[in-house]
Amino acid sequence: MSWLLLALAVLLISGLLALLVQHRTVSVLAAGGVVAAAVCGSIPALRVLLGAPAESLRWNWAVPYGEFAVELDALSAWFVLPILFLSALAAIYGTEYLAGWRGKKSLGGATFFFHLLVASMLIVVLARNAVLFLVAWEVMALASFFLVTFEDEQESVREAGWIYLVATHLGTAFLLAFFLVLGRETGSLDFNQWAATGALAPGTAGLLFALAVIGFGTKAGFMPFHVWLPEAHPAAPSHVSALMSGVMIKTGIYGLFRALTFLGAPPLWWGWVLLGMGLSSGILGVLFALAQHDLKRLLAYHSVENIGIIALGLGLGLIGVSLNSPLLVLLGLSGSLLHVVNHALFKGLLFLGAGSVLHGAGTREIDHLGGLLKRMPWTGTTFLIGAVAICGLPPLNGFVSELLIFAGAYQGVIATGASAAWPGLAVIAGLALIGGLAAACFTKAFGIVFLGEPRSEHAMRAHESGWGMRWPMLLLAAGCAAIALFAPAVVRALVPVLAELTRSPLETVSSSLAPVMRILTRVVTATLGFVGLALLLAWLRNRLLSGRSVKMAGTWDCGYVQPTARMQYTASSFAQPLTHLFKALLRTRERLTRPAGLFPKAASLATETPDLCRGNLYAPAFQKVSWSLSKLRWLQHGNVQLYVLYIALTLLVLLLWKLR
Amino acid sequence: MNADLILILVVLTNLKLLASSRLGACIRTAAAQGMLLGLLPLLVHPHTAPARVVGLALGSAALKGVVFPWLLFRALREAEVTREVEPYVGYVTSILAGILALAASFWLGGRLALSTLAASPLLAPTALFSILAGLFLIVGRKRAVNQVLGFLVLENGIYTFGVGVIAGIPFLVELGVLLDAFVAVFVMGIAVYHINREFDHIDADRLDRLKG
Amino acid sequence: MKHEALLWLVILVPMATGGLAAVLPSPRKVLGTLCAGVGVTAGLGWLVAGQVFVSGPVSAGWEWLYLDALSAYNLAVMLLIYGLSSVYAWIYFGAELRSGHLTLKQTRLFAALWCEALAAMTLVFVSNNLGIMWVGIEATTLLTGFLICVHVSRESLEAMWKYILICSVGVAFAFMGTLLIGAATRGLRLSASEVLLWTRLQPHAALLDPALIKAAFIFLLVGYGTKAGLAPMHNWLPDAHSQAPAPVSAIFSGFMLNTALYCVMRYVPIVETATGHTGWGLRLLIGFGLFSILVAAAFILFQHDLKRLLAYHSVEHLGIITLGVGLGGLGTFAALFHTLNHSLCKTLAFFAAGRLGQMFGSHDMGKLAGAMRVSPVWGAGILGSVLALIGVAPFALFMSELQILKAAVDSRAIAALVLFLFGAGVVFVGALGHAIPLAWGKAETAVKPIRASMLETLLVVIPLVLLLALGLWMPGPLQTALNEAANVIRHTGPAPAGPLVGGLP
Amino acid sequence: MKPIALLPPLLALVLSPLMLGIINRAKALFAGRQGQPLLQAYYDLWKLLHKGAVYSRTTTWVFRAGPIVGLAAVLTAVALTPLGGVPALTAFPGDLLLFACLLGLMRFFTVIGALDTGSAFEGMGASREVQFSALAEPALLLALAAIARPVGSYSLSDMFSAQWAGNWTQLGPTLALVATALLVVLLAENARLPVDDPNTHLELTMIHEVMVLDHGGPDLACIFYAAALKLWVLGALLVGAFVPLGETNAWLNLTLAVGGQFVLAVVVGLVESTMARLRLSIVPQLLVGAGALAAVALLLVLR
Repeated sequence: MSWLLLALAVLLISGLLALLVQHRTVSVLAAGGVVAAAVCGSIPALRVLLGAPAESLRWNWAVPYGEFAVELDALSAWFVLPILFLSALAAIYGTEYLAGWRGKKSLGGATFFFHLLVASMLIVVLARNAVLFLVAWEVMALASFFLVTFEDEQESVREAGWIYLVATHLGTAFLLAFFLVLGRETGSLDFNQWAATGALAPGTAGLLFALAVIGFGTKAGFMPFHVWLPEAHPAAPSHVSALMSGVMIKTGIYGLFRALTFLGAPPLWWGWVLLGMGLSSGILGVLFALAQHDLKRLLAYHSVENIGIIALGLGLGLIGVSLNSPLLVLLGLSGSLLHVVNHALFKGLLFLGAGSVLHGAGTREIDHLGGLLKRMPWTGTTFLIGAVAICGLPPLNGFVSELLIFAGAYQGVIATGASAAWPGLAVIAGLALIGGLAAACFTKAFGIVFLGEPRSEHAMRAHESGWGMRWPMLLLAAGCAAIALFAPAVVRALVPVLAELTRSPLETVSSSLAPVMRILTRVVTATLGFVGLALLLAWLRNRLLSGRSVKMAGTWDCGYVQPTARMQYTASSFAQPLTHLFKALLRTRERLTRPAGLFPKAASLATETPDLCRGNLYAPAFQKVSWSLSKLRWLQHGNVQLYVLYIALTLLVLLLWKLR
Repeated sequence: MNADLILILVVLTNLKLLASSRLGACIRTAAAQGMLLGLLPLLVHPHTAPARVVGLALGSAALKGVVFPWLLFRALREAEVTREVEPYVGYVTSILAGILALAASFWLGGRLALSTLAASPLLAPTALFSILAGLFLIVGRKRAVNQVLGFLVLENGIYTFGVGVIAGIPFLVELGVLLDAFVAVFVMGIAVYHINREFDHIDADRLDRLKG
Repeated sequence: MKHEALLWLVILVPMATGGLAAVLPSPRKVLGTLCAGVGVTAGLGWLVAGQVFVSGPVSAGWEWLYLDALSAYNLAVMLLIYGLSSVYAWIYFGAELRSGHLTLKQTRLFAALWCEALAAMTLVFVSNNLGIMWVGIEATTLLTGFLICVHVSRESLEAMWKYILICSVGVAFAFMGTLLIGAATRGLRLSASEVLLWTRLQPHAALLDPALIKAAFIFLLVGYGTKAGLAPMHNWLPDAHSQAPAPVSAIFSGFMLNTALYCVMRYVPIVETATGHTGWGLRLLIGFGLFSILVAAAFILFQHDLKRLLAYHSVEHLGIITLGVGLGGLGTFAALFHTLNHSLCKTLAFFAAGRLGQMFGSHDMGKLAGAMRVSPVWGAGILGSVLALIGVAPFALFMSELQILKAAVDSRAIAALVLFLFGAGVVFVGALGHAIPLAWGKAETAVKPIRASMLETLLVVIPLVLLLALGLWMPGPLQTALNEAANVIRHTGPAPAGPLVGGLP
Repeated sequence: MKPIALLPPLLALVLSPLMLGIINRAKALFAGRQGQPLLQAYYDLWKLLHKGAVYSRTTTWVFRAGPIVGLAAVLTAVALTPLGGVPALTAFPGDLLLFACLLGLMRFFTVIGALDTGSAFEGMGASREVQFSALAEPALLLALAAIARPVGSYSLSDMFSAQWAGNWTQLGPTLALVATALLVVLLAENARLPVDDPNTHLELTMIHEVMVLDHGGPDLACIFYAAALKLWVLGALLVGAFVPLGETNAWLNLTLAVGGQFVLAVVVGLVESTMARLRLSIVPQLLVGAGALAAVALLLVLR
């Protein structure tokens, strides 16, 4: 634990120093501080995941009901590691990424808030006292708000900042209710006591569950509470987007896991609620991603999708608990937890890649890009790895976690009795659809951005980023491969976490996890076989071609004489069949001017797909509220006689009413 | 001449205030009311009339009967207005409302169970009625002067209550109260003066730039 | 005895300063004297307040002056705010003097009224006699009336007229209430000089006539509530706050409102005991608190004028404090804590609004945009204070609001919880929507950046740092002070609010 | 592992091109033509393997990697496919997911390979491919789930083991539904009529063929061979679900299964010669319909 405290201290001190010093030193502090903290922090986290007992620490904290109670148990450690790893890489990346703003903006401030964000995320996953948790939670929101509004001179960025802080704060309101009600029921604000106190009244537990799902779901980005993601992620500097999308939204998932350990045995409907959330988030998330042509916005919607997948796993796990079928529980939970880490890796990688594109080509508009793989080979290759991983395709990590969740679903399907089969059916159908659509979306993202011919001057003049930005991407790509390669080991590291969540001894968990291990070993062998085959074939092909004529020519243009870059398929046209298929959900706005006449002049098609919930749920709700509140405004009519009348009436009413 | 008579007269002055449109008349009526109330302490505690009661009586009589009217007339001269412009509530309606208010205050006075400790059963109702009448003047009239008058009447009501109901309010407090009433009216007088100089009118209802 | 002398001095020093300031030859001297006088008063006040917390209530002048934990706490906070505001007045009017917007006469008028108002408010806190307390409030109203129109303009006159008329009427009701309290005391044979002594009423509150007490409390609540700006009696408040010079607005919402609310708090224990601890009075407070929060929310959403926005924030926060007192238990503690937090935060907000107003030449938020670029210091001031006002952690207001929420949940006042959260949510959405363009937006007319002096920077940094510190750490002394003060209101010995982790109320 | 377990992969490697031959021959017969020789596919592969290559200047290593990755993926899938009740080389619960995802990977790389050329036509084909496959995937997995439920295992080798294959007595209607769904998936995934037209020369109507316009030589050979294998493995699933097997004799079972594959090829040819290509806007309905069939099948066994 002392190591973690050291990490926190390093973060805060280096952050504060960054406020005082000048350019160069700032970048040193920015990267060095976080990396050092990451190193310090990982030590105890790894120790705990390898089976060491949980470390905890309680200090008096002179705040009513507050106590600086932190504990590093397996669950916390599982979230601490990705936070530290990704933060360190993002910080390194950030130093080069932000270099362009040197002198124009206070990088010291950005650094300070970045470090504050990392520190608060750590405290959030470590805290064991409600007040401490809430303060850290709010600081996290505030710090990320200031990071999101880094480019505050842009209207859109300010708008995004507003939406983000409002959304997260309204979410916090539900959390306040959650913690306070729980505190009233148990007479304490201490997490360990909550975990200890067993059964709540079903009604109360249900209410608390609902509050937790809304409160934490807002941070995690469950549909329909996701509205802030597609706004905030594109607005933020890319390394911050990576951090927010990679790990910050996971604190919501952590909160949900933690909350579930307080609420006792889950009834079946909790699982179903999470499945519903998962399906809506997953499918709608990927559909909206498909319809975007802003690269970072697209990635943001994919975060919604992946959070949905995580929710599916968690939901299966809960259903398993309520039907007590251990294998279902383990598959669901481990899949969900593993996907948390996987998503941190490949989404971090993808956002860093997108940032590199923005940095090198100067635009996020997919339709203005193209042919970047030649100009930015490193970014392109790592981005491709991230894309394959996020589509859940072998031989990378996304496949492993999705395999576990899928396996859970099939486990449910073949289980005796229909009650587990229904959710299984839902998950299989949903996850298969999500997978297919995700593949469609990332073939589009990668294909249009990095392949083909440049579609604009921007893309033409794109340049590769420096090593400061390459290394983080390379490491993350390596991480994606490594998790797939060492899947059994990684899942074994989950044993203490699962034991803690299911409140069963380690041996039981590891023994009932044995079949899963067998699956994973086979999978790894098969994927290794695949890689071997691919290499072998590549070698063979090159052998065959060696010494034969290998000519370079123009792309076969089907007899058309002058193909131009503008004739290529664009992101919009590529996705059009699918977006058209789901237009009922997407409500894409099209502005189409058709070619007319025998010798048609310019024709154009512009599409934009605004968020479904924001447009049809929140905006109307906000309008309704403000409308009804505006009815109160005649109170301040400006006429003094009227004001005195209010006073007199208030007095009389009270006298007549209260003196009975 | 006993307390009840004075109280009845006070009620009548209130009604007169509600009924009359001429500001001058209103001010004189208010002055008369002030005089009457000045006598009140002497009559409420006839046998025990220590120096401070007498002093209080004289003080308030002088203040409300002489100083305030003088202030207000000055304000009127400045503003060169003589009568209330079209009021929110017509005069006949005002009188009817006054009657209703009178009934209400009798009922409320009974509700408060004050009569037992008051020197006269009429006292609490009269006090309440003056308060209501004062409020009515403030809310129902447009000229700023009328609102000052209304406030004055309201103060009178409270004063009536204080004198009649509470056996012993410490002298200091009573002085403070008188002082405040004086300053209040004084300040309002000055305000009216300023307003008139700035706006060339003293119609409170036209002071409505600040809203929302 | 020395402390009794102190009690007298706390009233007399500002009076003397005011008199002196009214005759000094140069504006600078006037303002300087003002700061000095307020400084001395603050020193004396803190001294005696500290004495109260060390060794119990202090009383003087045949018990007519009396300072217990509650009043001492309020006095201390008030003096802090007054001190800060006086320094700010030096800066603010200094700027106006430089630009020739302020004459010697106006400066003198301001200084005199400023100090006399301080004396009047101090009188409110130190007087044991509820009648004198009322006199103090009324005096405050009349004195501050002219502070609003130091610069005579149509708007300021209108604001002053409304302020004086409405508050006089309201406070008149408060006096009616005081009289009724007096009437209710006939049960216990008290001499004329004792009738309204709080220290006499409090112990025997149980013997008072409930019906009269109820009537009295209604009059008092409406009366003092008018001065405290509780909805629906708040209408004077936005006008006065928006028209008064920034330092005046700062003390208006920084502490004048709380002074009036303090008077209500004084009566709470008496009423509660007299009505047999049925929570009759507390429910009234909860009602007014919630209504104020909602009304304020409605107006914050649509506000265009920065100072009016802040004024409505005052309505909201006074509502929150009232709600806290109404919830009782932990709520009372939190309400008093919130008083300090809100005063600090709101003064800072008005400081920033005032200076920015001078720089941009308007308080209209349409023109007032991009403050961060024009003046980083004051821009940070306004953004920080607004964020704190809408309850963002780790500022202290988040803590006190959290405690008030907890009080609501613990006393199962779910409706209060929901309405409070709803109102706070609306305020958050609305105010943040104003704050972001205010800080970073694009001003339609370019204003050249202005460097802030060291003193200004301090005026921004000190309150913010205090708010942060209080949000993350509550000093033991402050905590005991709050507890003792809260116990005066609760009048139930030690706090009922359950076992507290981290050693608390 | 019994040596016989090596047979399914071997058969796949050797016989898969033959299926293409059979389909073409069947179509020719129906058209009353004589048609290509049965082994035409083998000749084509041989020819292509001896050619050089022409690459577009637009392309990158992704274009070259596409065919390789595709073939490697489908070869790995072959190793997961049981035939005629003989378990696959490697079998484990959930291998069906690896199977499906490998096909997905193959598709992914074919598509980005197509986009790498920057040709409008190949972009169009890629766009259609991802659309249809996204809809075909749920159908496939649901159909497999419908078989997994009664079998009580979700490993391909168990699901298509001898005693369950073509078990019409116990789950007749289910099997019929599943078989239909699988057939639709097979046609769609292998770019066959009525979804795609393998041997039109009008790029605008093609899906799979248009994606490989720019490939040539060994790369094209990889693609052809991969396509044949893909047909074979999906066919193996269909046949495994469809053709009843005697429990005892593995050799007999294998023969039956291979026969089944050839019959399937004939059926495909039959479909291709009797049906016209569907309008592209109708295809999604067909695929979703297949998914619905599979879901219904699952509901039947849920009881």
